[in-house]
Amino acid sequence: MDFINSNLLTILILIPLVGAVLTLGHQMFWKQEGQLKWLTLGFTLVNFVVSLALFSSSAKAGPSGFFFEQNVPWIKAINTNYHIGVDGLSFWLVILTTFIMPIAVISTWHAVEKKATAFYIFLLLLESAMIGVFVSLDLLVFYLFFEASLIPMFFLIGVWGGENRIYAAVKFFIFTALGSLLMLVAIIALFFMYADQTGLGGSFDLVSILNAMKAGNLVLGPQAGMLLFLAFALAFSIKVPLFPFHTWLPDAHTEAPTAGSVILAAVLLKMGTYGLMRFNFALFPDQARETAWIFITLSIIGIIYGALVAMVQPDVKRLVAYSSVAHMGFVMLGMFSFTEAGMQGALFTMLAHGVTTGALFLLVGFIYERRHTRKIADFGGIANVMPIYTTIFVITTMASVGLPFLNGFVGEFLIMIGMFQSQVLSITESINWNYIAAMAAGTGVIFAAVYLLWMVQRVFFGKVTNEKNRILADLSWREIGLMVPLLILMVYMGVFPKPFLARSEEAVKAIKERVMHQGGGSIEKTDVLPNIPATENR
Amino acid sequence: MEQVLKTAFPFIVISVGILLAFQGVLMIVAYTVLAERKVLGWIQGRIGPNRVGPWGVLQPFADLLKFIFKEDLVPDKSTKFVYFLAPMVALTCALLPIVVYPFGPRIADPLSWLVPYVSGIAYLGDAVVWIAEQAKNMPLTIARIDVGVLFVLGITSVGVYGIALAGWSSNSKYSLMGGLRSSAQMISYELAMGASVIGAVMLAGTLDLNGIIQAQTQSPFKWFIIPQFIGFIVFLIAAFAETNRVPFDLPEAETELVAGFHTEYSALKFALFFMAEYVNMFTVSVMCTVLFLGGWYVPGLSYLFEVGSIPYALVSHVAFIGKICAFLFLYIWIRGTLPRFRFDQLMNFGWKFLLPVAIANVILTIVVVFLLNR
Amino acid sequence: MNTFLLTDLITPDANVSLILPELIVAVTGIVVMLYDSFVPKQRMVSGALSLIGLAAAAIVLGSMWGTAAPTGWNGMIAHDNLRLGFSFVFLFVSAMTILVSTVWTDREDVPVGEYHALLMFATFGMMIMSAGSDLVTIFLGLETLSIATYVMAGLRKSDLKSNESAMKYFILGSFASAFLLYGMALIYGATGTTQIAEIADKVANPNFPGLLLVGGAMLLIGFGFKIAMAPFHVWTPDVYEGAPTPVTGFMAAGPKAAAFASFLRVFVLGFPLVAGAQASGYLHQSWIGAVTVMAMVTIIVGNVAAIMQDNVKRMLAYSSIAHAGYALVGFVGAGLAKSTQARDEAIAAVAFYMLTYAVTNMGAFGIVTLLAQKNDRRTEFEDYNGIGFKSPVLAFSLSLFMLSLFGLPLTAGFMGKILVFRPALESGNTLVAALVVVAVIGSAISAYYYLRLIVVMFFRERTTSWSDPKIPVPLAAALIITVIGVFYLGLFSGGLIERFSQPGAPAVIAAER
Amino acid sequence: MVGTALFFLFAGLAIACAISMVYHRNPIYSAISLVGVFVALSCIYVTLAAPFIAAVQILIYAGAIMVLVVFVIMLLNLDEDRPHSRLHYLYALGGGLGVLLLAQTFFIFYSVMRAPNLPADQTVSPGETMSIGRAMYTEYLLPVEIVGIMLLMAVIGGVILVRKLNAPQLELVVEKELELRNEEEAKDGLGIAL
Amino acid sequence: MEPSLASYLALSGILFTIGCVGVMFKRNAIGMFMCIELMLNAVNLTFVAFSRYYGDTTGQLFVFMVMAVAACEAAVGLGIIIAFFRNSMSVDVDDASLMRN
Repeated sequence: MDFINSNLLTILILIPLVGAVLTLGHQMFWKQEGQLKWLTLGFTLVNFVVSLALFSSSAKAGPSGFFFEQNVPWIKAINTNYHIGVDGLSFWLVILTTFIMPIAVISTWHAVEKKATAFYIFLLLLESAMIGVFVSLDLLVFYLFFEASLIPMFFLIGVWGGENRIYAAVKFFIFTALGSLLMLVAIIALFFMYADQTGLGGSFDLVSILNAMKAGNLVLGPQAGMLLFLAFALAFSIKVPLFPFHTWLPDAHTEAPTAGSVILAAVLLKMGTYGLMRFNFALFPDQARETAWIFITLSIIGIIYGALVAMVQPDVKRLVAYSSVAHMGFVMLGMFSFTEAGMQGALFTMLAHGVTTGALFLLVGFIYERRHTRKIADFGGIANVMPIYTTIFVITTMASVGLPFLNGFVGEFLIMIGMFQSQVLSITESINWNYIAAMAAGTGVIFAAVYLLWMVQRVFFGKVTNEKNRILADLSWREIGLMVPLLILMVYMGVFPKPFLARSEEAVKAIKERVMHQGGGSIEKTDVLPNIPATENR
Repeated sequence: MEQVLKTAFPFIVISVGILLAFQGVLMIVAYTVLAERKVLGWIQGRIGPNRVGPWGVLQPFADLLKFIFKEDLVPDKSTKFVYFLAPMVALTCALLPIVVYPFGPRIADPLSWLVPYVSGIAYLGDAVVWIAEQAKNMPLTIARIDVGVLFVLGITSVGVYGIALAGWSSNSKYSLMGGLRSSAQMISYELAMGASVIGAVMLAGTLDLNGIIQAQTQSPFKWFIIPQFIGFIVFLIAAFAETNRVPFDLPEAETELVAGFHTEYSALKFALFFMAEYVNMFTVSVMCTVLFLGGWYVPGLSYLFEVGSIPYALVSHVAFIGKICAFLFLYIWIRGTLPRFRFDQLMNFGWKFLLPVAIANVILTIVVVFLLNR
Repeated sequence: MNTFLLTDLITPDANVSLILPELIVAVTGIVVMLYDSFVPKQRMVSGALSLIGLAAAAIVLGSMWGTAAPTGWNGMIAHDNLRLGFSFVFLFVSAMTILVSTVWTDREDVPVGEYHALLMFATFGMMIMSAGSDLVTIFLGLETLSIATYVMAGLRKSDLKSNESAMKYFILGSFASAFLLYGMALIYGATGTTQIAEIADKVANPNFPGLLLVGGAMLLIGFGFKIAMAPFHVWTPDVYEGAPTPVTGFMAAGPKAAAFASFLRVFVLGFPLVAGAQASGYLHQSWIGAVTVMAMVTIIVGNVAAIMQDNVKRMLAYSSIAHAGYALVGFVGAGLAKSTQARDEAIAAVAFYMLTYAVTNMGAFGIVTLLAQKNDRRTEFEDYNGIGFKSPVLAFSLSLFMLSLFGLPLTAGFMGKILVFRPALESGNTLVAALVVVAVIGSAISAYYYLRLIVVMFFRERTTSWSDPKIPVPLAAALIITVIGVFYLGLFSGGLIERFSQPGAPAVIAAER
Repeated sequence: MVGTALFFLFAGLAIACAISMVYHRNPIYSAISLVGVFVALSCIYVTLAAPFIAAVQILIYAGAIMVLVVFVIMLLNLDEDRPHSRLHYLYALGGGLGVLLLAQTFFIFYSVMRAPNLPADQTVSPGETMSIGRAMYTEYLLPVEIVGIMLLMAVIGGVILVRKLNAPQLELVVEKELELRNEEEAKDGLGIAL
Repeated sequence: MEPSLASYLALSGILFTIGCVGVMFKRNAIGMFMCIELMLNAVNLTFVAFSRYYGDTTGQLFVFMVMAVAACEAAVGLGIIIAFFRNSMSVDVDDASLMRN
């Protein structure tokens, strides 16, 4: 037990890796491609089961407040350590990753015809890298996993994608790589600032850097701090994607195979928001506060823009992709409100979006497998032919819209509350910008309802216009089985959000405190707002 | 005035020396030509030239006159400048090494016997005294340089240009072939020659020609022909090849190439080439003598005359010329007896036999010298 | 007059054990050549012999690591981490070249004995370059290397491209050598010595300060040519494209690293900043500035030009230019290092970078060699269309190498870049920081063309027929080594880096004259 | 006085020959001019008290290298260069470089003239064979060994490059066949199908 | 009276310049090679002049090594030129443009 407690995260990272190697070996020696999906499914399921051990109550926080912490020296020359651990921020994201992977694998049961071996290997490698991203506490190790997750996705889109896959894959890669390279420079710069100011030699360790900052041993100058912050923020904003950097997302989503889209939506996008919270807020609280208005503005633009563009998309998948842009805008908004409610909401929305949008992409995938088209115009009246499919689709859409008692609602509601409470935007006598921001975001919800429901209406209801649609088979047991856990989660998260929120409470509080209490520039204003709980004023 | 004279004096001496030496060498060369014809005739049971002068002694001068008065033909499409340059280069390079050869031992005091005779005469007396003082310890060398062996080898290697350029500039197939062959041959055998010299140089411990001779004095058993016999043989063979003599006279193989590189040359320009060849023979012989036969050293002569006295020098000098003549005779003798190589045989012989042998000789010498000096 | 010099000769300061690795390599070359001349029809033995020689040299080299510096050869040889680290790289490159080129030598009927002998001599030259602590040894090592490489570039005699490549390489290479030599002459004139250590002492107070500056500039041009630093890179693409593929791989990895070794030795160790001395301040400032600017240009030119190439070898050539630029980042860092230890670490970083580049590059060229077919026919991007899943082993390995060249984390390339950027940033110089930013942007650009090859291989469909080429055993060995190497250097390079930066011996052994 | 006169004589000769070498389009003229430069330089070395280097200069440059060059020119039977203009940027580049180097020469001249010019010590003669030989086999032993290896390598290289191909014409015909065979062999290869 | 060090250096610089310009102006590979040889010789002169100035053998030894290198370069370089000539029947470097794109 002790062994597992101390090595659980490493095991989580390694299981898919071992799976990938075994898959390769299996194929080399037995050449039975049909068995590979079982093998892969097995590994992802095992990983999921193992990841449930994270719930174990016997776990104790490590010296730096992280659970399942592990800190092993890696390359001494540059003083980088293999330092991993989970806390409230990353806990659910890890579970989400291991949860979504088996579903993604099952979704590809019949879809992948060519080069199946490589496909499964890339899926497994991707899982490994994603888990690594969420658990690493060393900046360099984080960067390593962050970049490493690119390659499998790049191949997934490029080889198994649609018509325009090459363009989409390259665009995806270059956008993300460009951002993260700048982050690398920032990481190295941080390393030297640490070395310079503490005199302990450089370090990539997040915990040490944070401790030094808290103790006042490491003080970033305003200019340097801003540059570093921007470098980090750019990398994550591209990944999220924030409004002006979002153009890779629709392309990548549209061209990716179903499993790829699911993973992309469910997990990869969360890396950006996770990174912002974990690194940007923690390392550069002052800069985060100062620039919050920019991010809030951009997220609002993103929400509205995403919704508007989604409305006119002729392609279902593209529509869902733009809805992702809007939803991630919400997440960003919540985070940059710097209130407990807002950030909790953001975290919750990340999970909810993962489940819902993943499910939506799966559903689009199902119909694509049957009709080999995703044009809204090609459908119509599907409800008559595929009742089960329609039911599931409508429920999922509702979750995405944010209907109460489904998961989408909780997160968005919390975010709005957070925004109303927020104190990051300047509040003058006449205009309370927070309210305006919150209301603007609120219109996003309405837009979301409009475009999603309109799409549902066009696709599922009315008469069957296209003859080809008459003979469509309804969902198979496999597909239903695939959707059921997701549906259960949607409802469960909508009704009992408490356990999800409880896990992250501590971490969010800590971050919030760090952001709002450093530097002290805006502390006075807290008194102006009556509805802030007293605990947050400490 | 006096200052100018004093400054100019060394140049005057050197000029006089050069003139004397060149004159002497050219005379020897001229008579080598005659001797060759005579000796060849003798070997082949003929008489040889005997019309001009008693026993044909004036034949060389007759030949010279003939060359001078012949019509000078220049091929139409030749590269004129190079065409004219080539024979001059050939002869110059052949003559240049003479400058560094020691023709005899040092004379301790060559001119002081003159001083009493002119003691009363104004100007002349003083001048002679001064000159006698200057001339003390006079070497019988025009220019003593530290690196005589290298100088000779260097100049010899430059000699290839004359032949190569002549062949190229005549704009004739045969000339070109001859020129190419000849340069290839000379480049190839130069290596063996250089390698064969190293042994002697190592034994002497100097590159100075006079120093090499000095190292061989005291006894004829110290002549390098004995410890360096392999080197000597290699040098000799390479010397034949370097001078394009039979059996290595491929460049001018009449049956194949008409006359080789000088097919298109006539009259005085041909004479220059002709002379260059014989001067080369002479210089190579000198080199061989210096390196392997003790140069001007005559065994036992120091018992007869005092070292450094004039007669000692004279006898030594004559002996030196004698040794050279012996070599020249060898050249002629071999020309009379041996047939010509084929070109591929020549190259194979040079690269695959002569050069390895020469190198082996060097290594052997190193080992022996090392062991002896432990 | 008859003096036998041997008796009164000073005993030469010959310490064979100091140059044992170099000696082993050179002797191997001679042995290979002799073996080949007596047993002419062999195809494998000379390669095996060379490999054994290289391995022996590597073992000896390893045993010399961290030992106290023996002296010898009157300060012609330095025994320090610069020499050891780089020599290791050269031995590796050479061994890989032998493994990789078996495909090619068999295919094109190359005279193997001579080829391997030349390779050994080239390796010898490289090792001398990194070990030489006197301008003479550096120059001779460089020329030994260059001359061997000229010949190797022209080994495909029946092909005009190869001839052309050799000729351009020869002319521009000797041209560069002339500049280098002029620089050396002027440095000698300015300081009165050719030993690096003495130059370093003398730099503060040279006899002719002006000459020092001019000499430094000329040396910069000369070395710039050799490492293909812009604007002296013009020869690289043509030469790399025309040369036989394994030789191109060798040229991109080995000689470039060797030139870096000497470049480091002469500039970083020879022209240090001496506090308070005006002349050395000028010199130091000028060369740092010049190299920084040139490195920026190099990175930009290399990457931008590589994007426009349609030939894989040419693309790799431009990419190698860009990589020289990245290595120069570490070079500048070494030049600006504030302490001896920092300098040693920076030098080690450059050596390590060269090692990562060598590993990646040799692997990539191995595959390109195999795919190229006779006469290097298949070297265009189009020829790689859709081979991804038809030759998966080759294609995935090649992709891995491309990603490593790009600098993807977890691969060797990333570790190399991190290490060279580190000293540069540590220096705290604004211009150098800008250089790092340029380097980062450059690597972002490079993603495009490295990915292009992957895209072509995996995402395109093949229109013409393709048969998966058979991978001969030596090449398979090379691929396994390089693939493992890429991961090993990317993940567990800690120990190796420490070895490389071990300060062990004093930088240069000064000779008592 | 005499030294200066000799220097200017040979320097003038060297420069004139050098210019003539660059100017002439006929390679043979260029080669002859270059030999002229070498000889002039050799004479200058003598005035610089370096007889050994002077002799070696003649022996190696004039006697070996240039002979080889002339030999090759004759062998290839080269004519004059074609007169029409080449890539213009190269002329511009050459001109620019020339001006730059000339400026550099002036700089060198100026900076050396300005520096205190201690007269050469006449008593030591570094150029004598004895001292050169001594240095060569003590201090410079390693470089000499390296040179040995380099020469060996150059021999090998030269031979490989110039040696005639076995059957250059046939190769084109055989090539296709070989390729076919290669491709057949490839089918039962080591390739691992993923 | 001897000419000063500066004048030797000037001569060497001028020769180097001529050689360098020659490399740019020549079209003929052999001509370029000869220009490079001229440059090497100019450098040799610098070495010898400094050797004289410092009364030191270093410079002359360096020259000796340079000469050896030049010989090697000549052997290999002319070999390369001949190989090129065999395939293209020209030694004009401007004809060597197979790979310009």
